[in-house]
Amino acid sequence: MTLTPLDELFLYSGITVLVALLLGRRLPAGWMVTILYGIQLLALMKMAPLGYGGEPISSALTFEVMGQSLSWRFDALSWYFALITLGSALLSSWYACGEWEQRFRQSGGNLWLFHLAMTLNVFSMLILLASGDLLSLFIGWELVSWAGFLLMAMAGGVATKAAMRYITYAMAGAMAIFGGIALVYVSAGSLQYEAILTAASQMSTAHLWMLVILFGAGFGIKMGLMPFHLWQAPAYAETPGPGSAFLGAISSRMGLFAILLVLVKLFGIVNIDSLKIPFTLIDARDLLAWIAVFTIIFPTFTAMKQNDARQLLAWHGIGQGGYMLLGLVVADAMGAAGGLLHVFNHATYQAALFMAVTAVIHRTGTADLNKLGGLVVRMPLTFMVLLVGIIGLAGLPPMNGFVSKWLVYRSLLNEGMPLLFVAAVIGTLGTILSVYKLIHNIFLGQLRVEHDNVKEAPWSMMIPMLILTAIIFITGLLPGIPLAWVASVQQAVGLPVPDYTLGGVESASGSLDMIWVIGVLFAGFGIGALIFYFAGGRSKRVHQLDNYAGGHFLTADVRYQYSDNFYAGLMHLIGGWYRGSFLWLEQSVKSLVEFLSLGMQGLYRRANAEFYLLSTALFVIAWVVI
Amino acid sequence: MAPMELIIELILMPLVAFVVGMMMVLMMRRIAAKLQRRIGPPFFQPLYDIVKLHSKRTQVSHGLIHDIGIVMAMGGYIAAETLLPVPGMTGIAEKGGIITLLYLMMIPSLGLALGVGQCANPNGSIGIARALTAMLAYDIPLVIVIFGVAYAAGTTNLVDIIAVQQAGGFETWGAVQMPVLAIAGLIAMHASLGKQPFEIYIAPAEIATGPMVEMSGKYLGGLFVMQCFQLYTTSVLYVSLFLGGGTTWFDFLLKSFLVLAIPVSIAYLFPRYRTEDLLRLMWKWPVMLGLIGVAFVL
Amino acid sequence: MSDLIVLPLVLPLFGAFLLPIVMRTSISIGAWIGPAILAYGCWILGDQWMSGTALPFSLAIGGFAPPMGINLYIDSLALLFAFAVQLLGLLFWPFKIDQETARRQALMLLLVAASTGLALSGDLFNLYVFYELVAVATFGLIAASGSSAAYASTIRYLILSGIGSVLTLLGIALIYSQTGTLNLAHLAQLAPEQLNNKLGLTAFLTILIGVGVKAELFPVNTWAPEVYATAASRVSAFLAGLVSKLALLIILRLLVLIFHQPEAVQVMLVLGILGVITGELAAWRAKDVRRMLAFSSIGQLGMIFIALAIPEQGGLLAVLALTFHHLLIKSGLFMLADGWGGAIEKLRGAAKRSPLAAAIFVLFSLSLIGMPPLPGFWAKFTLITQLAAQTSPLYLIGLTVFLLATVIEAAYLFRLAALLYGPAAEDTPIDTIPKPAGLSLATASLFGIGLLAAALFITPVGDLLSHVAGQAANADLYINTVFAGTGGSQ
Amino acid sequence: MNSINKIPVIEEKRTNPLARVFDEFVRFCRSRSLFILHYCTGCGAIELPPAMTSRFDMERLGIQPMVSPRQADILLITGYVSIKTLKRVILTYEQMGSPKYVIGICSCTVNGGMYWQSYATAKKLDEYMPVDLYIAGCMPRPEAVLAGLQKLMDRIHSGEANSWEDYFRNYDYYLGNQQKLFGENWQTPTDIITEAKHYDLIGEGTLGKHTQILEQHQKPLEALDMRLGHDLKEPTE
Amino acid sequence: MSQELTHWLDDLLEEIEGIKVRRKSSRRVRADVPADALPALLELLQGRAGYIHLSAISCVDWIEDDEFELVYHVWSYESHSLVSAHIRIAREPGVYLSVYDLYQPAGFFERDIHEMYGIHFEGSPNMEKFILTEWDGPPPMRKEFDSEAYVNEHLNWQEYNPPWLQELIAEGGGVIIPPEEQRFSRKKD
Repeated sequence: MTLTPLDELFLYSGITVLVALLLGRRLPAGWMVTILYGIQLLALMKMAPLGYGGEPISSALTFEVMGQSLSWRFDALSWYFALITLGSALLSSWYACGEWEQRFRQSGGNLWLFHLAMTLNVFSMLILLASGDLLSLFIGWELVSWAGFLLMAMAGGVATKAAMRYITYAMAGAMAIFGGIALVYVSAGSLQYEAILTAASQMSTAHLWMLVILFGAGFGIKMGLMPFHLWQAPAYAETPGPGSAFLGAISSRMGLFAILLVLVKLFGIVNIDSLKIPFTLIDARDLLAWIAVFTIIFPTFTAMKQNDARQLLAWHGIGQGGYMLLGLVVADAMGAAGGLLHVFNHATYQAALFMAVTAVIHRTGTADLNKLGGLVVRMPLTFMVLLVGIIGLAGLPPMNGFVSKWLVYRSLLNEGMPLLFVAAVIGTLGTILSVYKLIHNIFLGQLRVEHDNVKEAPWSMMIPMLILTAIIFITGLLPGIPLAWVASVQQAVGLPVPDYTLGGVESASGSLDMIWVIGVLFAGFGIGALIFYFAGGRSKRVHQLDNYAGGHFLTADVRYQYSDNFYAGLMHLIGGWYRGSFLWLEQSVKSLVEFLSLGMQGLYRRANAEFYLLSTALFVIAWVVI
Repeated sequence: MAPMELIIELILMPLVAFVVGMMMVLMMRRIAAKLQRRIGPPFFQPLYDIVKLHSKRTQVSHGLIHDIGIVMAMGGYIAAETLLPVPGMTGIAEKGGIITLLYLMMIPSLGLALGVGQCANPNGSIGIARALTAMLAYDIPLVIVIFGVAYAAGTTNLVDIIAVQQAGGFETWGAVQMPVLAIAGLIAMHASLGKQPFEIYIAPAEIATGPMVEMSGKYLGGLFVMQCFQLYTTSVLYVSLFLGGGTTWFDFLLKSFLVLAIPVSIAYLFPRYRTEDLLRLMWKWPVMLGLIGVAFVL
Repeated sequence: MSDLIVLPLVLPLFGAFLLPIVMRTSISIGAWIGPAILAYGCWILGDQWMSGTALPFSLAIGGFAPPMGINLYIDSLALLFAFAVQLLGLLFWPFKIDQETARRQALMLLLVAASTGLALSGDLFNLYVFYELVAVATFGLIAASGSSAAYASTIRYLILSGIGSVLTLLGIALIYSQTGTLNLAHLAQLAPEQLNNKLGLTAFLTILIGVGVKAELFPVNTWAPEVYATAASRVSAFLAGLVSKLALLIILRLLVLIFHQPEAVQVMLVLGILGVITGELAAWRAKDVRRMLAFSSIGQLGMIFIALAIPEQGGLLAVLALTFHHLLIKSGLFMLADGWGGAIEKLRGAAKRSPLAAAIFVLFSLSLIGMPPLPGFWAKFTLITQLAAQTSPLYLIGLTVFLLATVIEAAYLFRLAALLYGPAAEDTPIDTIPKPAGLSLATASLFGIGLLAAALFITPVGDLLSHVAGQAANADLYINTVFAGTGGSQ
Repeated sequence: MNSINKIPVIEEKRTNPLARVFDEFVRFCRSRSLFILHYCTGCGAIELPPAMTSRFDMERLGIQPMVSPRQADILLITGYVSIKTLKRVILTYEQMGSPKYVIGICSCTVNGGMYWQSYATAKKLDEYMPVDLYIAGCMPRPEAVLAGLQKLMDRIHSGEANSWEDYFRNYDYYLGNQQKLFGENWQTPTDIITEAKHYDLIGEGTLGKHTQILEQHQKPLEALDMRLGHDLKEPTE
Repeated sequence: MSQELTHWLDDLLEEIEGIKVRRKSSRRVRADVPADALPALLELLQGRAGYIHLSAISCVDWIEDDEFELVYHVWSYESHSLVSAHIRIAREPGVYLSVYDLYQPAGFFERDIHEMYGIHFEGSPNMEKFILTEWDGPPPMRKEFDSEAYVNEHLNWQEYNPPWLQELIAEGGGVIIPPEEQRFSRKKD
């Protein structure tokens, strides 16, 4: 059988898994795996025309099982997501090997299992992305959730607990999807996309409602949408460094890929739009929009309260997921483009941020925001990476985060949804506040005495971070490049396509040209620097203890830094609003199961079993006779 | 828009902004003085202050990020000016709409936040924490107002919004079409100026002027320049959103000074709000007014 | 050649009674008789399967014509079950030599003989006799483990299955009073006229509950956790793995051939759903490995009952898939439980002690939950699609319960897996953590290999199962072969 | 204790006319915009609020009260200066950006005033820091304060008020007096000597025997410069 | 306060032997007590007479008869009256026992007196420097300490003799008491 490019990709990915499995014990395993990721990326590049509107490439490998046929193929949508997956995988594993690897092995971490889990994750994600029909989609989905479980659980202790919680959620999601697939199979006769497409149009609304709920809930759990988001933050935060960078960047976006594939491509936004929730004026699309908006607001403000840098970033991962879904659900040209572009942008700066935080942990040993401070003088490059990352995360002009958020806002503005627009802006402001807390507590303020001889992150960790920063800035300056891929994805999925230029988006009702905006911004910085450096006299650098303290003589042993309970005023007001934010939902389900199992076990303790036998026999006969 | 002409505009607009901004600072201090039955500073006082600050011989810097913070503060506003159309010059307003302008106005406060962070002074950090909370407070009504106006005009491009308002002369002014939104916008603008009732983050008594505690010489001069730009940008934004921008330079300046006079005169009559009260106030009245206004517009 | 089929049934019976005598003379010879017989039985059945003669054929015992005499009906399903009985008997053979060996091995042979009889016999009364024999043999085997708890659970099991047998007898008597015959094929011919009324239904239900005792049907399976927890793990593996399936085979035959009323199916569905709910939830709280496995097998069998409730050929495929999958998994897990018997807490950090056993456990639980490449997923998939195809809401409830059950199953199985791979408890040194014994580990890994093989060659296995299900489903093929063999029906 | 003769250092005029006009303008601006440090050491401070508020209105002279020493130009020493407070006054003085001016209000700063006998107050302020202007009076009225300020503005305008350079040029003299009062290991967080080197304000009186005493026990005060630190050897923990 | 209470107080005070009680006014009582009887008096007042508030301990330096006089001012909230207990201790060892266990505020008063007069109170919680953190000279409040001489020796004066002052002095105005007739240091003898 001829090896199509897709098969090559699978082949290389399989080889990477084998290499990690067999040669994982020896030291250069990290580098070998990284190189293999590079080869996989090259294989993906061979399918580049897909990103620019090419024809889908199908794989030669097909199965015929129990009357179901399984096939795999790559189209623009899967190519786009595969690009992000392989990109973040390559950079995360490059970040892993080198000094971090030795430190991880010394501190008792199981390096072989780590690389194996990463390669399994990538391999299962590629299978999921290439799924040709609903059954192979489900198979890929299960593999991804189990590989994710392996990566999360390997760190032991707290990580295993978080992974256990994750797997219960994931299994619930998988079963919901499994139920949905069964229903679709019954109504559409077969699980091929084409058959479903035709069947979707004439489905009864009740049937369609059932499917939307099942698939929405199933994929929503993986994406960490509002009611099911509790597992994501601890799970991603506890995974060892590069693992959290990889998971944070792409793992929960698989849920978005599946929603895009199933809800948008197969069922089509138009019939989802027609689903009216009885006696309320909102329909399914608004429901999804409101879930997305709540997913933006609550996790962002929970992130603000976190005292651990990784937890803060993980909570933001959930929040940003809300933007992507919001963009997609608005489903006009700009909104969908914004949502999809946000997937790419978020992957870049989330990975950069997690790597920067891991570098800080690598050097200082802690990620607790109250035990750090003033590291900008000792780790300037990591500071620069974190700065670029948080500008991207907050969505401010020079970086790429701004472009995708601008598109989402534009679409909300065009569609005239004020409450959604305002809620999204509240999310952005919340992000700005909490990211400033992140960078202030780690890098600004007084340097602690024990961090005086901290060194900059090693070069093996620094290079991937710098590459990511470059990507963030370039895609911010020239959003046209990713927008081209996004446009081809929109075509593949059947959404309207915006007319994009290299600098941004042209449209009658207000356009964006990032090259001009950034050009003017840097011109402004230039003039500001001119005034500052030439108009003013010379300035002298002073020691951090030479500071105004109301006439008090500052000494090194007294800590002169404000980092604990950072937004006291704000927390004072809204601290009580979202104590557990849906924690009660999870607790209630768990206690219900506990209670029921108690009852059931009581049943089996009954001594007089015979009484049961007779009573059931009589009951059954009576029921039959009458 | 020949490139040469564009370059001139890109240089001229910030300069105009700076001069008008200084005049606005003077007006503010004069109004404050008159309210306290004082004579108030001479005409060129803001200029004297800025020149004196820039002519200081010894200045204290706490590191590269401290300097970059000030540069970003000034540079951010200079860039924001070019997005604000003034009579006769539109700069690059079409290239990015109101949303871009709103974000560009956030960059200076974030640049300043970074600079103050490096000063390693808790007074500064507390000030910045309060400033960002205040930003969270006043930005929500501001965004509601901008949504209302942009939706009414059907575009985010400032030039078109002004054109729409100027089309019908007085009747089609934003304030006339959407009075409720105008009031909400006024309160939000007042808070964004960070003047008296809402200046919790410069509270001299508690946190020694917050962010500006470690700013000597040219750093403080940079912040004074930023203050001029801030006054100019906020008032001109309000004018172009609600009062139909300026057809001629005279009525444009008249409108912006009048618009600025209102919050500034209110400013010196009220004691300072605590952070929670500021949040509660800004999330209660302007947001409600804004939503009602937007409801009308929809 | 076809007459040799009787031997796997007769030889173990003969061996069972011969063994005590031989044992008294010389232990060494006695020890080898049992396995030899079983091996020979496997060989015959395997040869029969390979020779591929026209499979469904009827064998009249002692030359009497079917309606009068007893006949054995061998189709691919029965052959498969019989072969499984012989093979598992061999695998779970109690090799331990002590003074109880003779009795235990004899009982084992008796159990194997009776089970083979159950699988093959074509006559209702004959089925009842073998069912009784199986019951008796199980009492003996459970009691053989000698602990007082075993005795207590055996007594409770004795009472329950005693009542169950009475009910079955009642049902058979009803059928006999209605139709005057006990031969399955003949009954299949007469059923549409005579048994299609209320009385026929009551007969079926009584038999259902009677046999249900052994098949761990909902209300009557309270004996299962005690028995499996206390009996020797080899015995409980054999019981849980195979014998409960044979009881199911009886119900399957009755459903396919004789009873077609919808109420019967609904009752089974309701009881199945209740079985799943109680089984899984009780397993969530179980603190002891064997008890957890017992509850989980109750839950699985509940699922199989749900599958049985699906009328035509599709349902049967799901039943068979689930049955054989559960057979493989449960026997393997019980084999692991041989070493890891006690409280779950004691297993903390067991993976370090025996990584192979932990890996097998994870493989089995993954397949039980339905991880795609493994056969468990395909079994669930067939069941799910069949259930979804039904129209009545009861089936949808069954579907949701089934899905929720899987989630709970995943939770408690992987809670145990996390415990295994977690850090050992502080004070216990590594080598004091329990470890599965050599032999049982070998058998468990054998099952593991079987599972992986099934996963790799899933398509051929799928076709085989659908062929078997197709053959078992059409009743008239059954009738013609039985009567064709002995010249026309009365 | 010979008080050294302070040579009035008048700013030398720059040659080309444009620069001179620019300097003139800068000096004018410096004189017209003064920020007073809101630091009330003694009883004389009560005179300042009336000077700022409506009756006497300092702002018309371009004078504003500022909170932090970094932002201020004028340090008002109002009233007696106890030795304890003198430490904080010197710290604040050194934290101010120059050109900075010190005005001693009330006679206590001139020669100890009514506390002239007290063991706890400093008598002669300009031993410890260069003082531009004294306003005598046991709490001079606001008019006197304003008159003093106007005099200071004229001196700034004419360029005479550069006594702040004197602190750098004769730092050893001032440090000696301070060490005499506060003991040998007296040190302020601001490193005046490196500052003098940085702005090349080193005079012949900057370094002397008192500064040597300071060097011996001075805690390191050089700024934390940004460095990657890859060259540092691994700290031996 | 009614009269009978005052009688009650007098009988109470009589219990301390060697006590001299003088009633300054209806609510002021002065009690002179020998040094070792003070704790007993204070206990009595605090325990049975409700004088629970020690407002101050003051000290007088009688340099001529070489003694320190310590005055303990004790108040009662019920009878709104003050008892000031005067004791005399020798100046030389300058040591006395602390009443911290009876009245906690005494810790500060004793610390202050220790700093100013150099009296050491055993049992007082804290005897370090209190207000004069920069002062390492002798306790300044003692009479033998000549503040002005210290000032002359350590600090120097501002020769403030501007031209306008000289004209004033020339016309006979200016300083009323010329420095020569100043009481102490400027005397030329």
